[in-house]
Amino acid sequence: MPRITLEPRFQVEYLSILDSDGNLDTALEPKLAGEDLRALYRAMVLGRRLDERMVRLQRQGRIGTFAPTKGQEASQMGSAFTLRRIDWMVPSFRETAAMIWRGWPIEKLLLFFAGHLEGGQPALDQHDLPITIPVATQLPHAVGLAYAAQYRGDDVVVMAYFGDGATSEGDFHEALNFAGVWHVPVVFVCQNNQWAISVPLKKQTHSRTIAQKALAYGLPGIQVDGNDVLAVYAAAREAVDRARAGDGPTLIECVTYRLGVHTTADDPTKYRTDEEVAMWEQKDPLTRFRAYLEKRNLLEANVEQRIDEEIAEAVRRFESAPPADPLTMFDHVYAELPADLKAQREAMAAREPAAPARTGEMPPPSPTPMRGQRLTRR
Amino acid sequence: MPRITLEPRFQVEYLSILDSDGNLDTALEPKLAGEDLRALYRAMVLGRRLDERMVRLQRQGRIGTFAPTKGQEASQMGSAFTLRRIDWMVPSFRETAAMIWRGWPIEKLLLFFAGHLEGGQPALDQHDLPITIPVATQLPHAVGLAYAAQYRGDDVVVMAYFGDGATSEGDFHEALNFAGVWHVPVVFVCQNNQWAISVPLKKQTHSRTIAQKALAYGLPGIQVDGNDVLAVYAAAREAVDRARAGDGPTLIECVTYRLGVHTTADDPTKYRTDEEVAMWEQKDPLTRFRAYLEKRNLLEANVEQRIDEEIAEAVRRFESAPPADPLTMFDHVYAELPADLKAQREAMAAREPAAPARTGEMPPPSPTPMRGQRLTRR
Amino acid sequence: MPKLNMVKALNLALFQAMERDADVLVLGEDVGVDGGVFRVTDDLQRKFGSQRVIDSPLAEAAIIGTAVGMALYGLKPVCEIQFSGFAFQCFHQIENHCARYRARSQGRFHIPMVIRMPYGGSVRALEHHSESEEQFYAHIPGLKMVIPSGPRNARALLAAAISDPDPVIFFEAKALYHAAKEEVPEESETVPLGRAQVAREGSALTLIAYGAMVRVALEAADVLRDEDGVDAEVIDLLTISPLDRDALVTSVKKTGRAVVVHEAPRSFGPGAEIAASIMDGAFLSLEAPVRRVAAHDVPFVGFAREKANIPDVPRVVAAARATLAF
Amino acid sequence: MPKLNMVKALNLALFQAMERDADVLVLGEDVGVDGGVFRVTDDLQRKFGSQRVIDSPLAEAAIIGTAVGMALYGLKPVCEIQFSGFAFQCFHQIENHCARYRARSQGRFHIPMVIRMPYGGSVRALEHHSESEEQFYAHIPGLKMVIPSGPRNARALLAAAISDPDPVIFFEAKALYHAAKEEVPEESETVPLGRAQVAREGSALTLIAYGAMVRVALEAADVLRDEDGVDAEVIDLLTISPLDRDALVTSVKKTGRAVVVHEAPRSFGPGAEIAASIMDGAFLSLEAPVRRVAAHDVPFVGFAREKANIPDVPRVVAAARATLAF
Ligand SMILES: Cc1ncc(C[n+]2csc(CCOP(=O)(O)OP(=O)(O)O)c2C)c(N)n1
Ligand SMILES: Cc1ncc(C[n+]2csc(CCOP(=O)(O)OP(=O)(O)O)c2C)c(N)n1
Ligand SMILES: [Mg+2]
Ligand SMILES: [Mg+2]
Repeated sequence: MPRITLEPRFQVEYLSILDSDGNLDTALEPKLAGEDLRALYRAMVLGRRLDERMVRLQRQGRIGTFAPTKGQEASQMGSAFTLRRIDWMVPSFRETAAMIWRGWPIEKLLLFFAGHLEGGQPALDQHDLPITIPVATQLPHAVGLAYAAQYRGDDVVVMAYFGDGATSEGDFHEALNFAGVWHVPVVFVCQNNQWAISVPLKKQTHSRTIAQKALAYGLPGIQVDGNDVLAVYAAAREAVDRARAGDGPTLIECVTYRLGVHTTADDPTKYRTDEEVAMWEQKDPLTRFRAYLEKRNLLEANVEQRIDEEIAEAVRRFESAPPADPLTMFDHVYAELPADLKAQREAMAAREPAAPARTGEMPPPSPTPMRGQRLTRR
Repeated sequence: MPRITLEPRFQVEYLSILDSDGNLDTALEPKLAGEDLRALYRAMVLGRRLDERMVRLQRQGRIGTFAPTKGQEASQMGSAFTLRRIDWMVPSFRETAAMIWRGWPIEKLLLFFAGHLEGGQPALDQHDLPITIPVATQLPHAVGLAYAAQYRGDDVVVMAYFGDGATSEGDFHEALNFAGVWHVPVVFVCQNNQWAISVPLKKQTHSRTIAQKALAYGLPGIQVDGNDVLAVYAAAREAVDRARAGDGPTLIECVTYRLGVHTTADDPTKYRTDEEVAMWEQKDPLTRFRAYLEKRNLLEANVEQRIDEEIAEAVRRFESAPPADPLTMFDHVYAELPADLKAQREAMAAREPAAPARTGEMPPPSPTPMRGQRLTRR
Repeated sequence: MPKLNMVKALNLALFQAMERDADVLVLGEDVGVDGGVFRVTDDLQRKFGSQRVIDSPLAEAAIIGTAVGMALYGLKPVCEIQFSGFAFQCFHQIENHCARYRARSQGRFHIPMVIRMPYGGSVRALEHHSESEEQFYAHIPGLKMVIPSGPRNARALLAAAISDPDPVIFFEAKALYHAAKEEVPEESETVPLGRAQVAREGSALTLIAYGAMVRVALEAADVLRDEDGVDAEVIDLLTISPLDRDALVTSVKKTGRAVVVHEAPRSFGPGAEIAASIMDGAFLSLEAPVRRVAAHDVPFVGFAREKANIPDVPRVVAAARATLAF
Repeated sequence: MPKLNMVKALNLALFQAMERDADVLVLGEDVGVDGGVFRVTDDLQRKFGSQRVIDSPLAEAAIIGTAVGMALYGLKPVCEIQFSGFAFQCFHQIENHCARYRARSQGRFHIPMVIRMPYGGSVRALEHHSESEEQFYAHIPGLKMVIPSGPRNARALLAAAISDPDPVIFFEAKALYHAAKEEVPEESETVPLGRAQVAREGSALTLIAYGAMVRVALEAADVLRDEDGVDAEVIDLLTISPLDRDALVTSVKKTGRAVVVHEAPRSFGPGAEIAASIMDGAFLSLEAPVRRVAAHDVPFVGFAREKANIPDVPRVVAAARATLAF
């Protein structure tokens, strides 16, 4: 055998269902109930409006730096929508829309971005990890969660989010490799928004797609139009079902665009052109989906207005939160405070002005999730 | 555009020229001069015989733990043989045969494995990095060397070695990704010897080949019969020429087998069968190449004997090396010894018994290598 | 009681923890079929299966990172890093996540995991196989850092570490793996983390050590008794962090003098915190500065020079004498 | 002399080093087109091209690892890690290779590289954007660890670090980037690494600080003078490692008392080495234990609680008073 091409040839697919001109591939159109489509739209609009409100809050100094979602609502919601409450969502730091959808109270997220760790505490019955800042480090956690679920026999799928830049980190590689070897129920959702702060995709990697990186781990990889919520949903549905059935992990690349700043500390005019942004504004995921719903007569009246009210109320609740009690910084270092830390706490108590009442202690985490009939097909 | 397969389809080739039954693909047979073929064979035999000698030295306690080459001589020599002296070799820890070929005196390597750092000092005119123990960490160094060569306009190629296990590390991923983006003259040679200590390839990664991992970085990847020195040479030649021409990096997977222990501290009977080893012994790279040379009437008389003598002399030189002077541990921490370390050195001098004479100071490293006309085609 | 060396004692602790609690998993490079390069996990995979004793791919960050995920789910992974010299590959997962998840999630999650690693000199090994990196972990809030000094306390401390609801870095001195056997009770035994032990009582001077250096300190104490008629107290820290400052201060209030011994490089090393803590708590009792006997501030020296770098009995004795003569 | 803030002063040092020496390269995330998230590398790519000012992919280990390769070839890379909190991702490359290549190759190679990172609190930032990790580097033999305290010494120290034949970890306090302007001479200026400076002379007590804490120490000295009539000496370390023990000992021999201030967590932190070194060298002059004012031994606290965690003037003053009253 001299020089041969190894079979099977490796391939990666691209999926688009509803394009920016409103063309719909009816054969691939997912069969979602009207109520689901409305819920999806509401969540996307909430993401967009909250984003805008948060930028203002940040400019006013009421919250600190955060990373806006604008433009990526379809990538986030099309994928997160496929999860059940018992499934796990592992966010990066830009998944505001999806996190709210999963159950984070808006005021809690605002508190988080106002520098209160309380805002990072998931509820007891919430299967969500908190925001992870160091890029790509959350991906092995997702694989570990999926392993644990499989180990326990729980009917659970894990979905993990990250950006195009994250694919350069060693943790991305190691996580996908472990997922492949362990064949665990995890779906990796890359929001390829073309930029990692100021670094464009072509300086990030010489591979043509992110999806093809799946080939390195023997995983299925698919590229979807990430501004097409129907396509994202369809790809995620397929991946989640595959994971649930015991058929292992998938890498989904959502080709999308960050329409806003990287974070509120960023000035994108330094590195990209207005034309580029304008071009992507034509592909806005909201416009496209709204037109689709309109055509199907599913658009609710006053949805934006009602969402704005919801946000306004949450902002009011956020603003009435008590100031941070410094002494609580000792509450969650260890299960039991060692002697030294106790002394540090006492010293602080002696020097800090009388602090507002402590927020209630956290009850112990919930017991093992239910055990179901999980099968691994490998 | 609904669901489509992205073109071009990704593909990876497999190359074999001289198989274990002695079949030769004459169309692909590299055009190597008789003297080159003999040199290749000598280097491979030297690797094998030195290996055996070192195992005995280790058993006698005259050197410490080391990682034998046995079985991988073709992978190492077929690739290293394509380098010129001005090119750089970046070894892992198992490239004894290739390191000797590159110019490491045998006694120096022995000294290294006897716990003397002197053995890790490359000569001034040698473009070789010393042994790197932490798996895969040398790969970004290779990329940096290649970048520097390209930056300076030097006509230099860098070849880096690593194992199948190394491909799981984040550093492997990051290095290949940087190499792809920077399009630098580096050749990555993976000696896939089927095992990473006790972990077989199928527990290391779920990808079918190591070569296909190149697709994740937009690089050419090729799998070769790593026990076929002609095939390894041909693949490496092509990759080195491509790098030199400014056409960027390549990943070569040499499918080979570690016939011996992982290191002298290892007991492979715990994790693999005698039958497996016997099966691979049939594919021994030396046997196959020897038969080829015989057929071509290129075999030298007494080559094994002359090599054994060369080794014996080196062992004698190694054994007459002076004992280690502990005080030299302060010589190469910084260019200039800070006050504190000076004090630590003096304290040691006061307590250690009279030490043997210091070995000569190292002259400063050679100036910039020559600048040539390098072009990057991208 | 059977007499076990440290390898067998650790193996026993793992075996019993796994028998008792199905949530305990073992994860690392070569821990399964091979039983670990030092055989600490020997036979566990045969007993508990390859889903619970996992031969991972070669990637330290993912070993720790996936274990964090398992811990978040409620499991209790015990990870092995093959040599402590390779743990810098996963240092970001340890610092960013193991140590912080309880705080980040304000108690919603915690990380009941153990990271075992062989550390220290003595096995005639190559670079990165003989260093002592405990300082790096001791400085990270949210972690515990434990180093046993013999088979029996190794077993008890490992059992305690596995039961602990917080992440524990567990260093095992290679020098001690086969150094000595001790009687180790069959029924499971734990000792509380965070407590030092008086390994030998004395009144003239306190020698403070941990891991493989405890033996060196004890031998130095013998020499001081035999040659100088001096009665040295030896404290075995067992837990490096949180540091048992009370035990140190109590001893030095009695003896007035102290010498710290460790294999890590001297500068910015654990001895500095120990010395500073003693100064904090026993300043008025101190008759001499707390001296440190440590490795030099140099990178790996090669095993041909290792003996000259790692503290030995003569250096400890000399430091003790200088302290006594101050 | 132009008045520059620290960002501009650092930018000037980089610009001049690159102008003088074609072997100097800049490498990191967003250092090129964007000029760095804090603009320290602003305009360099326009001036020197994208081959010399390299916008790297998002991978810290490869930034440092490839820079090691460049340094082995003879170049002088200046790497930026976007925030010190993300340097654990490349900690293995720093510890395994930057710090050791000179020793490993017995002088055949050396690593003339600089790793710049913003560190410390004050920018109302998210997790990993406000921590102080200097201790981790100070404990690694083979590295130098430098932290300037103002625009002028930042410029001079960065210039010295780039000329230094050995690897230098260079921390830049975010709190100082825009805090104040200073006259910075246009012609290039260096100060020797490894030397502390007396930032203010005094006789009653020595305050030891570095980076953003120098200002806190100086203000505390003002309070002590104004309210207590006490004359505190303030030492600005500038280089953390190798530590200028002579400067510390000389000062404390004069004052008899010392307080160390740093943003890193207290336990096993840099203050421990400083305190222990002072005890070593000035034991008989010490009238009180060396006190440490530091962040607490807790992980990230969120910026709403940051002020309560990082040392401030009242805490330093209180520690000084307690030390004086001892
Ligand atoms: C390990 C690490 N390095 C650097 C950073 C700083 N940083 C935050 S976001 C970001 C870019 C991320 O790009 P991408 O993964 O594409 O996600 P996006 O921001 O586009 O959503 C960088 C460099 C970080 N948070 N973590
Ligand atoms: C970062 C790191 N982790 C673990 C080890 C211990 N170790 C040494 S060799 C080895 C296996 C390497 O396997 P592979 O890359 O296939 O190379 P081979 O030994 O087969 O040549 C391991 C785990 C190491 N040296 N470095
Ligand atoms: Mg992005
Ligand atoms: Mg291998």
